[in-house]
Amino acid sequence: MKILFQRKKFIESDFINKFSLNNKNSGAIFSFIGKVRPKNQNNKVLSIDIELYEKMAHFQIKKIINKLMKKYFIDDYLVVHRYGRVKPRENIVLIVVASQHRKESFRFGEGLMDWLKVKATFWKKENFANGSEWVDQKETDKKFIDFSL
Amino acid sequence: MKILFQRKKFIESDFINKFSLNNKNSGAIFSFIGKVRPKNQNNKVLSIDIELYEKMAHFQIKKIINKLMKKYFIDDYLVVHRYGRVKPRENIVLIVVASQHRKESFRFGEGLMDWLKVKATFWKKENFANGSEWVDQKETDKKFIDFSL
Amino acid sequence: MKILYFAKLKQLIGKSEETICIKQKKKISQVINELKKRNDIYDFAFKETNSLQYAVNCEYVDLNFVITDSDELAIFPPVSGG
Amino acid sequence: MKILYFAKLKQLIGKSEETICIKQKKKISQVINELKKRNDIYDFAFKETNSLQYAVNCEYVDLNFVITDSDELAIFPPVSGG
Repeated sequence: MKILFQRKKFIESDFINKFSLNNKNSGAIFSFIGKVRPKNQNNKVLSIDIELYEKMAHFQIKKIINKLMKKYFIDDYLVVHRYGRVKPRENIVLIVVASQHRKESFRFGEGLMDWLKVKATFWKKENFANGSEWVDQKETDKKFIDFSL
Repeated sequence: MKILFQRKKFIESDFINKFSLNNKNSGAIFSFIGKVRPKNQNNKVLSIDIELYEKMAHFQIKKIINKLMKKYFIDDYLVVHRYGRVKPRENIVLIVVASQHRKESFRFGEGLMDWLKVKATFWKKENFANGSEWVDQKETDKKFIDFSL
Repeated sequence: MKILYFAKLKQLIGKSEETICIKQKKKISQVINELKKRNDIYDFAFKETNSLQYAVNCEYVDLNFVITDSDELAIFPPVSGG
Repeated sequence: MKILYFAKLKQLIGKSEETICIKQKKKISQVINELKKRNDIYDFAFKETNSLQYAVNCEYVDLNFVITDSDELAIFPPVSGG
Protein backbone atom coordinates (compact mmCIF):
# COMPACT_ATOMS: atom_id res chain seq x y z
CA MET A 1 0.00 0.00 0.00
CA LYS A 2 2.60 2.48 -1.13
CA ILE A 3 2.70 5.63 -3.21
CA LEU A 4 6.20 6.71 -4.21
CA PHE A 5 7.28 9.81 -6.10
CA GLN A 6 10.92 9.67 -7.07
CA ARG A 7 13.44 11.48 -9.24
CA LYS A 8 15.59 8.40 -9.67
CA LYS A 9 15.02 6.14 -12.63
CA PHE A 10 13.88 2.61 -11.95
CA ILE A 11 13.36 -0.73 -13.68
CA GLU A 12 10.24 -2.80 -13.32
CA SER A 13 11.87 -5.64 -11.44
CA ASP A 14 13.05 -3.29 -8.68
CA PHE A 15 9.43 -3.36 -7.63
CA ILE A 16 7.35 -6.09 -9.28
CA ASN A 17 9.23 -9.16 -8.00
CA LYS A 18 9.30 -7.91 -4.44
CA PHE A 19 5.67 -6.90 -4.61
CA SER A 20 4.67 -10.34 -5.87
CA LEU A 21 6.72 -12.00 -3.11
CA ASN A 22 5.12 -9.75 -0.50
CA ASN A 23 1.74 -10.87 -1.77
CA LYS A 24 2.40 -14.57 -1.69
CA ASN A 25 -1.22 -15.53 -1.30
CA SER A 26 -2.67 -13.41 -4.07
CA GLY A 27 -3.78 -15.20 -7.21
CA ALA A 28 -3.38 -12.23 -9.54
CA ILE A 29 -0.74 -9.55 -10.01
CA PHE A 30 -1.51 -6.78 -12.48
CA SER A 31 1.07 -4.27 -13.55
CA PHE A 32 1.22 -1.31 -15.85
CA ILE A 33 4.29 0.63 -16.89
CA GLY A 34 4.11 3.98 -18.68
CA LYS A 35 7.29 4.99 -20.52
CA VAL A 36 8.53 8.08 -22.33
CA ARG A 37 8.06 7.60 -26.04
CA PRO A 38 11.03 8.83 -28.08
CA LYS A 39 8.92 10.77 -30.54
CA ASN A 40 5.91 13.02 -30.54
CA GLN A 41 4.48 13.30 -34.05
CA ASN A 42 7.86 12.89 -35.72
CA ASN A 43 9.58 15.33 -33.38
CA LYS A 44 12.39 13.65 -31.51
CA VAL A 45 11.87 14.05 -27.78
CA LEU A 46 15.23 14.73 -26.09
CA SER A 47 13.85 14.53 -22.56
CA ILE A 48 10.79 15.44 -20.57
CA ASP A 49 10.56 17.44 -17.38
CA ILE A 50 7.86 16.40 -14.95
CA GLU A 51 6.65 18.98 -12.46
CA LEU A 52 4.92 17.79 -9.33
CA TYR A 53 2.65 19.31 -6.69
CA GLU A 54 3.53 16.58 -4.29
CA LYS A 55 1.12 17.09 -1.43
CA MET A 56 -1.88 17.28 -3.75
CA ALA A 57 -0.76 14.41 -5.99
CA HIS A 58 -0.49 12.22 -2.92
CA PHE A 59 -3.85 13.38 -1.60
CA GLN A 60 -5.62 12.86 -4.93
CA ILE A 61 -4.15 9.44 -5.61
CA LYS A 62 -5.02 8.33 -2.10
CA LYS A 63 -8.56 9.58 -2.61
CA ILE A 64 -8.95 7.62 -5.86
CA ILE A 65 -7.51 4.53 -4.21
CA ASN A 66 -9.91 4.77 -1.29
CA LYS A 67 -12.83 4.95 -3.68
CA LEU A 68 -11.57 2.07 -5.79
CA MET A 69 -10.95 -0.06 -2.70
CA LYS A 70 -14.58 0.26 -1.72
CA LYS A 71 -15.61 -1.10 -5.09
CA TYR A 72 -12.91 -3.70 -5.78
CA PHE A 73 -11.46 -6.10 -3.30
CA ILE A 74 -7.69 -6.07 -3.67
CA ASP A 75 -4.84 -7.30 -1.48
CA ASP A 76 -2.26 -4.61 -2.14
CA TYR A 77 -1.16 -1.85 -4.49
CA LEU A 78 1.96 0.09 -5.38
CA VAL A 79 2.19 3.35 -7.31
CA VAL A 80 5.55 4.75 -8.41
CA HIS A 81 5.71 7.99 -10.39
CA ARG A 82 8.81 9.87 -11.43
CA TYR A 83 9.31 13.60 -11.49
CA GLY A 84 12.16 15.83 -12.66
CA ARG A 85 14.01 15.05 -15.87
CA VAL A 86 13.15 11.79 -17.56
CA LYS A 87 14.76 10.44 -20.73
CA PRO A 88 13.04 8.72 -23.64
CA ARG A 89 12.42 5.01 -23.05
CA GLU A 90 12.67 5.41 -19.28
CA ASN A 91 9.74 4.47 -17.07
CA ILE A 92 7.51 7.28 -15.85
CA VAL A 93 4.87 5.43 -13.91
CA LEU A 94 4.39 1.96 -12.49
CA ILE A 95 1.20 0.59 -10.99
CA VAL A 96 1.11 -2.88 -9.45
CA VAL A 97 -1.98 -4.45 -7.95
CA ALA A 98 -2.48 -7.79 -6.18
CA SER A 99 -5.84 -9.48 -5.77
CA GLN A 100 -7.38 -12.91 -5.35
CA HIS A 101 -9.06 -12.86 -8.75
CA ARG A 102 -7.82 -11.15 -11.88
CA LYS A 103 -10.80 -8.92 -12.64
CA GLU A 104 -10.44 -7.00 -9.38
CA SER A 105 -6.83 -6.17 -10.18
CA PHE A 106 -7.66 -5.20 -13.75
CA ARG A 107 -10.50 -2.88 -12.78
CA PHE A 108 -8.54 -1.35 -9.91
CA GLY A 109 -5.35 -0.83 -11.91
CA GLU A 110 -7.10 0.55 -14.96
CA GLY A 111 -9.36 2.81 -12.92
CA LEU A 112 -6.40 4.12 -10.97
CA MET A 113 -4.52 4.98 -14.18
CA ASP A 114 -7.62 6.64 -15.65
CA TRP A 115 -8.11 8.85 -12.62
CA LEU A 116 -4.43 9.53 -12.14
CA LYS A 117 -4.28 10.91 -15.69
CA VAL A 118 -6.85 13.61 -14.94
CA LYS A 119 -6.46 14.26 -11.20
CA ALA A 120 -2.89 13.66 -10.06
CA THR A 121 -0.92 16.92 -10.12
CA PHE A 122 1.91 16.14 -12.50
CA TRP A 123 2.72 18.22 -15.57
CA LYS A 124 4.95 17.12 -18.42
CA LYS A 125 7.06 19.37 -20.60
CA GLU A 126 8.64 17.85 -23.67
CA ASN A 127 12.07 19.09 -24.69
CA PHE A 128 12.88 19.07 -28.40
CA ALA A 129 15.97 20.26 -30.27
CA ASN A 130 14.20 23.52 -31.12
CA GLY A 131 12.43 24.27 -27.85
CA SER A 132 10.10 22.94 -25.19
CA GLU A 133 6.38 22.40 -25.00
CA TRP A 134 4.00 21.72 -22.16
CA VAL A 135 1.98 18.58 -22.76
CA ASP A 136 -1.77 19.09 -22.90
CA GLN A 137 -4.13 16.75 -21.13
CA LYS A 138 -5.61 14.38 -23.70
CA GLU A 139 -9.28 14.89 -24.46
CA THR A 140 -9.68 11.10 -24.62
CA ASP A 141 -8.38 10.69 -21.07
CA LYS A 142 -11.37 12.56 -19.72
CA LYS A 143 -13.72 10.09 -21.38
CA PHE A 144 -12.27 7.09 -19.61
CA ILE A 145 -12.92 8.07 -16.04
CA ASP A 146 -15.71 6.41 -14.13
CA PHE A 147 -17.60 9.23 -12.45
CA SER A 148 -19.68 6.76 -10.44
CA LEU A 149 -16.71 6.40 -8.11
CA MET B 1 5.39 -12.19 -30.32
CA LYS B 2 6.02 -15.37 -28.36
CA ILE B 3 3.93 -18.11 -26.79
CA LEU B 4 5.85 -20.32 -24.38
CA PHE B 5 4.67 -23.38 -22.51
CA GLN B 6 7.16 -24.52 -19.94
CA ARG B 7 7.49 -26.90 -17.01
CA LYS B 8 10.17 -24.82 -15.31
CA LYS B 9 9.14 -22.24 -12.77
CA PHE B 10 9.87 -18.61 -13.57
CA ILE B 11 9.89 -15.20 -11.98
CA GLU B 12 8.35 -12.13 -13.54
CA SER B 13 11.61 -10.31 -14.15
CA ASP B 14 12.96 -13.19 -16.24
CA PHE B 15 10.59 -11.89 -18.86
CA ILE B 16 9.18 -8.43 -18.13
CA ASN B 17 12.42 -6.43 -18.05
CA LYS B 18 13.69 -7.96 -21.25
CA PHE B 19 10.32 -7.51 -22.92
CA SER B 20 10.23 -3.84 -21.95
CA LEU B 21 13.79 -3.34 -23.24
CA ASN B 22 12.90 -5.07 -26.50
CA ASN B 23 10.02 -2.66 -26.88
CA LYS B 24 11.96 0.51 -26.29
CA ASN B 25 9.63 2.71 -28.24
CA SER B 26 6.37 1.57 -26.69
CA GLY B 27 4.68 3.94 -24.28
CA ALA B 28 2.79 1.27 -22.34
CA ILE B 29 3.67 -2.14 -20.96
CA PHE B 30 0.84 -4.17 -19.45
CA SER B 31 1.46 -7.36 -17.54
CA PHE B 32 -0.60 -9.92 -15.74
CA ILE B 33 0.63 -12.75 -13.55
CA GLY B 34 -1.61 -15.59 -12.41
CA LYS B 35 -0.32 -17.50 -9.39
CA VAL B 36 -1.34 -20.64 -7.52
CA ARG B 37 -3.29 -19.67 -4.43
CA PRO B 38 -2.34 -21.70 -1.38
CA LYS B 39 -5.92 -22.46 -0.41
CA ASN B 40 -9.16 -23.41 -2.06
CA GLN B 41 -12.06 -22.79 0.31
CA ASN B 42 -10.01 -23.50 3.41
CA ASN B 43 -8.43 -26.62 1.96
CA LYS B 44 -4.68 -26.31 1.80
CA VAL B 45 -3.48 -26.85 -1.76
CA LEU B 46 -0.26 -28.89 -1.73
CA SER B 47 0.36 -28.56 -5.45
CA ILE B 48 -1.45 -28.46 -8.73
CA ASP B 49 -0.91 -30.51 -11.83
CA ILE B 50 -1.51 -28.80 -15.12
CA GLU B 51 -2.28 -30.96 -18.12
CA LEU B 52 -1.74 -29.53 -21.57
CA TYR B 53 -2.87 -30.34 -25.10
CA GLU B 54 -0.02 -28.39 -26.52
CA LYS B 55 -0.80 -28.25 -30.21
CA MET B 56 -4.36 -27.07 -29.60
CA ALA B 57 -3.44 -24.62 -26.84
CA HIS B 58 -0.97 -23.00 -29.19
CA PHE B 59 -3.45 -22.96 -32.04
CA GLN B 60 -6.25 -21.49 -29.91
CA ILE B 61 -4.10 -18.80 -28.29
CA LYS B 62 -2.72 -17.81 -31.67
CA LYS B 63 -6.27 -17.59 -33.00
CA ILE B 64 -7.37 -15.31 -30.14
CA ILE B 65 -4.28 -13.16 -30.61
CA ASN B 66 -4.91 -12.77 -34.32
CA LYS B 67 -8.44 -11.61 -33.63
CA LEU B 68 -7.34 -9.22 -30.90
CA MET B 69 -4.59 -7.79 -33.09
CA LYS B 70 -7.15 -6.81 -35.72
CA LYS B 71 -9.04 -4.84 -33.11
CA TYR B 72 -6.24 -3.40 -30.96
CA PHE B 73 -3.02 -1.96 -32.23
CA ILE B 74 -0.20 -3.37 -30.14
CA ASP B 75 3.56 -3.51 -30.60
CA ASP B 76 4.31 -6.90 -29.06
CA TYR B 77 3.04 -9.62 -26.75
CA LEU B 78 4.39 -12.50 -24.70
CA VAL B 79 2.45 -15.41 -23.22
CA VAL B 80 4.08 -17.84 -20.80
CA HIS B 81 2.06 -20.69 -19.31
CA ARG B 82 3.36 -23.47 -17.13
CA TYR B 83 2.33 -27.11 -17.20
CA GLY B 84 3.22 -30.10 -15.05
CA ARG B 85 3.48 -29.77 -11.29
CA VAL B 86 3.20 -26.26 -9.89
CA LYS B 87 3.52 -25.30 -6.23
CA PRO B 88 1.40 -22.80 -4.29
CA ARG B 89 2.57 -19.20 -4.76
CA GLU B 90 4.39 -20.04 -7.98
CA ASN B 91 3.46 -18.31 -11.21
CA ILE B 92 1.20 -20.17 -13.62
CA VAL B 93 0.70 -17.67 -16.38
CA LEU B 94 2.29 -14.43 -17.49
CA ILE B 95 0.96 -12.12 -20.18
CA VAL B 96 2.91 -9.05 -21.23
CA VAL B 97 1.74 -6.58 -23.86
CA ALA B 98 3.42 -3.49 -25.32
CA SER B 99 1.57 -0.71 -27.09
CA GLN B 100 1.83 2.99 -27.86
CA HIS B 101 -1.14 3.91 -25.65
CA ARG B 102 -2.25 2.18 -22.51
CA LYS B 103 -5.82 1.30 -23.45
CA GLU B 104 -4.74 -0.91 -26.34
CA SER B 105 -2.54 -2.96 -23.99
CA PHE B 106 -5.25 -3.20 -21.36
CA ARG B 107 -7.93 -4.36 -23.78
CA PHE B 108 -5.58 -6.77 -25.52
CA GLY B 109 -4.18 -8.26 -22.31
CA GLU B 110 -7.52 -8.58 -20.59
CA GLY B 111 -9.22 -10.01 -23.69
CA LEU B 112 -6.43 -12.52 -24.12
CA MET B 113 -6.77 -13.70 -20.50
CA ASP B 114 -10.54 -13.93 -20.84
CA TRP B 115 -10.37 -16.08 -23.95
CA LEU B 116 -7.44 -18.13 -22.70
CA LYS B 117 -9.50 -19.12 -19.66
CA VAL B 118 -12.21 -20.71 -21.79
CA LYS B 119 -10.40 -21.83 -24.94
CA ALA B 120 -6.78 -22.74 -24.20
CA THR B 121 -6.45 -26.47 -23.55
CA PHE B 122 -5.02 -26.56 -20.05
CA TRP B 123 -6.60 -28.48 -17.18
CA LYS B 124 -5.75 -28.03 -13.53
CA LYS B 125 -5.92 -30.67 -10.84
CA GLU B 126 -5.54 -29.55 -7.25
CA ASN B 127 -3.75 -31.88 -4.87
CA PHE B 128 -4.85 -31.80 -1.22
CA ALA B 129 -3.70 -33.86 1.75
CA ASN B 130 -6.74 -36.11 1.33
CA GLY B 131 -6.90 -36.47 -2.43
CA SER B 132 -7.01 -34.64 -5.73
CA GLU B 133 -9.68 -32.79 -7.60
CA TRP B 134 -9.98 -31.54 -11.14
CA VAL B 135 -10.70 -27.84 -11.25
CA ASP B 136 -13.96 -26.88 -12.94
CA GLN B 137 -14.13 -24.02 -15.37
CA LYS B 138 -15.64 -21.02 -13.60
CA GLU B 139 -19.11 -20.03 -14.70
CA THR B 140 -18.10 -16.38 -14.38
CA ASP B 141 -15.24 -16.82 -16.84
CA LYS B 142 -17.69 -17.57 -19.62
CA LYS B 143 -19.43 -14.27 -19.05
CA PHE B 144 -16.32 -12.19 -19.59
CA ILE B 145 -15.52 -13.19 -23.13
CA ASP B 146 -16.22 -10.82 -25.97
CA PHE B 147 -18.01 -12.86 -28.61
CA SER B 148 -17.80 -10.00 -31.10
CA LEU B 149 -14.19 -10.99 -31.71
CA MET C 1 -8.60 -41.80 -36.61
CA LYS C 2 -6.69 -40.62 -33.55
CA ILE C 3 -8.74 -39.86 -30.46
CA LEU C 4 -7.19 -37.91 -27.58
CA TYR C 5 -8.58 -37.82 -24.05
CA PHE C 6 -7.67 -35.21 -21.47
CA ALA C 7 -8.03 -34.46 -17.78
CA LYS C 8 -10.73 -36.32 -15.87
CA LEU C 9 -11.89 -38.20 -18.97
CA LYS C 10 -8.38 -39.45 -19.64
CA GLN C 11 -8.03 -40.47 -16.00
CA LEU C 12 -11.29 -42.44 -16.04
CA ILE C 13 -10.69 -44.10 -19.40
CA GLY C 14 -7.14 -44.86 -18.33
CA LYS C 15 -5.40 -43.75 -21.50
CA SER C 16 -4.54 -40.53 -23.23
CA GLU C 17 -5.04 -41.63 -26.82
CA GLU C 18 -6.06 -44.39 -29.13
CA THR C 19 -6.60 -44.97 -32.82
CA ILE C 20 -9.88 -46.17 -34.26
CA CYS C 21 -10.74 -46.86 -37.85
CA ILE C 22 -13.59 -44.94 -39.42
CA LYS C 23 -14.59 -46.37 -42.79
CA GLN C 24 -17.15 -43.73 -43.67
CA LYS C 25 -17.87 -40.23 -42.40
CA LYS C 26 -19.49 -40.15 -39.00
CA LYS C 27 -20.84 -37.63 -36.54
CA ILE C 28 -18.89 -37.28 -33.30
CA SER C 29 -22.02 -38.34 -31.40
CA GLN C 30 -21.97 -41.68 -33.23
CA VAL C 31 -18.32 -42.26 -32.43
CA ILE C 32 -18.99 -41.59 -28.77
CA ASN C 33 -21.98 -43.93 -28.69
CA GLU C 34 -19.81 -46.68 -30.11
CA LEU C 35 -17.10 -46.01 -27.54
CA LYS C 36 -19.62 -46.12 -24.69
CA LYS C 37 -20.85 -49.51 -25.87
CA ARG C 38 -17.36 -50.98 -25.69
CA ASN C 39 -17.37 -51.62 -21.97
CA ASP C 40 -18.37 -50.26 -18.56
CA ILE C 41 -15.19 -48.22 -18.21
CA TYR C 42 -15.92 -46.13 -21.28
CA ASP C 43 -19.60 -45.94 -20.44
CA PHE C 44 -18.85 -44.73 -16.91
CA ALA C 45 -16.14 -42.30 -18.03
CA PHE C 46 -18.39 -40.59 -20.54
CA LYS C 47 -21.32 -40.43 -18.12
CA GLU C 48 -19.19 -39.23 -15.23
CA THR C 49 -17.53 -36.36 -17.06
CA ASN C 50 -19.86 -33.42 -17.38
CA SER C 51 -20.29 -31.09 -20.31
CA LEU C 52 -17.61 -32.61 -22.50
CA GLN C 53 -16.11 -30.56 -25.27
CA TYR C 54 -14.91 -31.73 -28.66
CA ALA C 55 -12.19 -30.54 -30.95
CA VAL C 56 -11.26 -31.73 -34.41
CA ASN C 57 -7.78 -30.78 -35.60
CA CYS C 58 -7.56 -28.22 -32.78
CA GLU C 59 -10.83 -26.44 -33.61
CA TYR C 60 -13.79 -26.61 -31.21
CA VAL C 61 -16.76 -28.39 -32.79
CA ASP C 62 -20.06 -29.81 -31.55
CA LEU C 63 -21.41 -33.34 -31.39
CA ASN C 64 -22.94 -33.07 -34.87
CA PHE C 65 -19.62 -32.39 -36.52
CA VAL C 66 -18.79 -35.00 -39.14
CA ILE C 67 -15.34 -36.55 -39.00
CA THR C 68 -13.27 -38.73 -41.30
CA ASP C 69 -10.46 -41.17 -40.65
CA SER C 70 -7.72 -38.60 -41.19
CA ASP C 71 -8.99 -36.30 -38.42
CA GLU C 72 -7.66 -35.92 -34.89
CA LEU C 73 -10.52 -35.87 -32.43
CA ALA C 74 -9.97 -34.58 -28.89
CA ILE C 75 -12.51 -35.03 -26.10
CA PHE C 76 -12.17 -33.24 -22.77
CA PRO C 77 -13.94 -31.39 -19.94
CA PRO C 78 -14.07 -27.58 -20.14
CA VAL C 79 -10.57 -26.13 -19.85
CA SER C 80 -9.34 -24.59 -16.59
CA GLY C 81 -5.95 -23.01 -17.27
CA GLY C 82 -4.71 -19.50 -16.70
CA MET D 1 -3.04 33.12 1.85
CA LYS D 2 -0.54 31.04 -0.05
CA ILE D 3 -0.98 30.79 -3.82
CA LEU D 4 0.86 28.14 -5.79
CA TYR D 5 1.38 28.23 -9.55
CA PHE D 6 2.35 25.25 -11.64
CA ALA D 7 3.54 24.33 -15.12
CA LYS D 8 2.97 26.88 -17.89
CA LEU D 9 1.29 29.33 -15.52
CA LYS D 10 4.25 29.25 -13.17
CA GLN D 11 6.63 29.69 -16.09
CA LEU D 12 4.73 32.74 -17.40
CA ILE D 13 4.27 34.38 -14.01
CA GLY D 14 7.88 33.65 -13.18
CA LYS D 15 7.37 32.28 -9.70
CA SER D 16 6.03 29.15 -8.10
CA GLU D 17 4.33 30.69 -5.08
CA GLU D 18 3.47 33.86 -3.25
CA THR D 19 1.51 34.96 -0.23
CA ILE D 20 -1.32 37.44 -0.37
CA CYS D 21 -3.46 38.75 2.44
CA ILE D 22 -7.21 38.18 2.27
CA LYS D 23 -9.05 40.21 4.89
CA GLN D 24 -12.50 38.82 4.19
CA LYS D 25 -13.78 35.71 2.41
CA LYS D 26 -13.50 35.92 -1.34
CA LYS D 27 -14.36 33.88 -4.39
CA ILE D 28 -11.40 32.51 -6.34
CA SER D 29 -12.62 34.46 -9.38
CA GLN D 30 -12.19 37.71 -7.42
CA VAL D 31 -8.68 36.81 -6.35
CA ILE D 32 -7.74 36.07 -9.94
CA ASN D 33 -9.21 39.34 -11.20
CA GLU D 34 -7.13 41.20 -8.66
CA LEU D 35 -4.00 39.32 -9.70
CA LYS D 36 -4.63 40.09 -13.37
CA LYS D 37 -4.89 43.81 -12.58
CA ARG D 38 -1.48 43.85 -10.95
CA ASN D 39 0.53 44.07 -14.14
CA ASP D 40 0.82 42.84 -17.72
CA ILE D 41 2.75 39.74 -16.75
CA TYR D 42 -0.06 38.38 -14.60
CA ASP D 43 -2.67 39.50 -17.10
CA PHE D 44 -0.85 37.76 -19.95
CA ALA D 45 -0.13 34.62 -17.92
CA PHE D 46 -3.77 34.12 -16.98
CA LYS D 47 -5.02 34.85 -20.48
CA GLU D 48 -2.41 32.66 -22.15
CA THR D 49 -3.01 29.57 -20.04
CA ASN D 50 -6.14 27.76 -21.15
CA SER D 51 -8.74 26.06 -19.00
CA LEU D 52 -7.03 26.66 -15.67
CA GLN D 53 -7.91 24.48 -12.74
CA TYR D 54 -8.13 25.45 -9.09
CA ALA D 55 -7.47 23.52 -5.92
CA VAL D 56 -7.91 24.63 -2.33
CA ASN D 57 -6.06 22.58 0.23
CA CYS D 58 -5.50 19.85 -2.38
CA GLU D 59 -9.17 19.52 -3.38
CA TYR D 60 -10.34 20.55 -6.83
CA VAL D 61 -12.79 23.46 -6.69
CA ASP D 62 -14.32 25.88 -9.19
CA LEU D 63 -14.00 29.65 -9.63
CA ASN D 64 -16.96 30.28 -7.32
CA PHE D 65 -15.34 28.58 -4.38
CA VAL D 66 -14.93 30.93 -1.42
CA ILE D 67 -11.52 31.06 0.23
CA THR D 68 -10.13 32.51 3.43
CA ASP D 69 -6.69 33.65 4.43
CA SER D 70 -5.71 30.30 5.93
CA ASP D 71 -6.27 28.39 2.70
CA GLU D 72 -3.70 27.20 0.20
CA LEU D 73 -4.83 27.98 -3.33
CA ALA D 74 -3.20 26.24 -6.28
CA ILE D 75 -3.76 27.32 -9.87
CA PHE D 76 -2.58 25.25 -12.82
CA PRO D 77 -3.36 23.93 -16.30
CA PRO D 78 -4.97 20.48 -16.58
CA VAL D 79 -2.58 17.81 -15.34
CA SER D 80 -0.66 15.59 -17.76
CA GLY D 81 1.13 12.97 -15.72
CA GLY D 82 1.10 9.19 -15.99
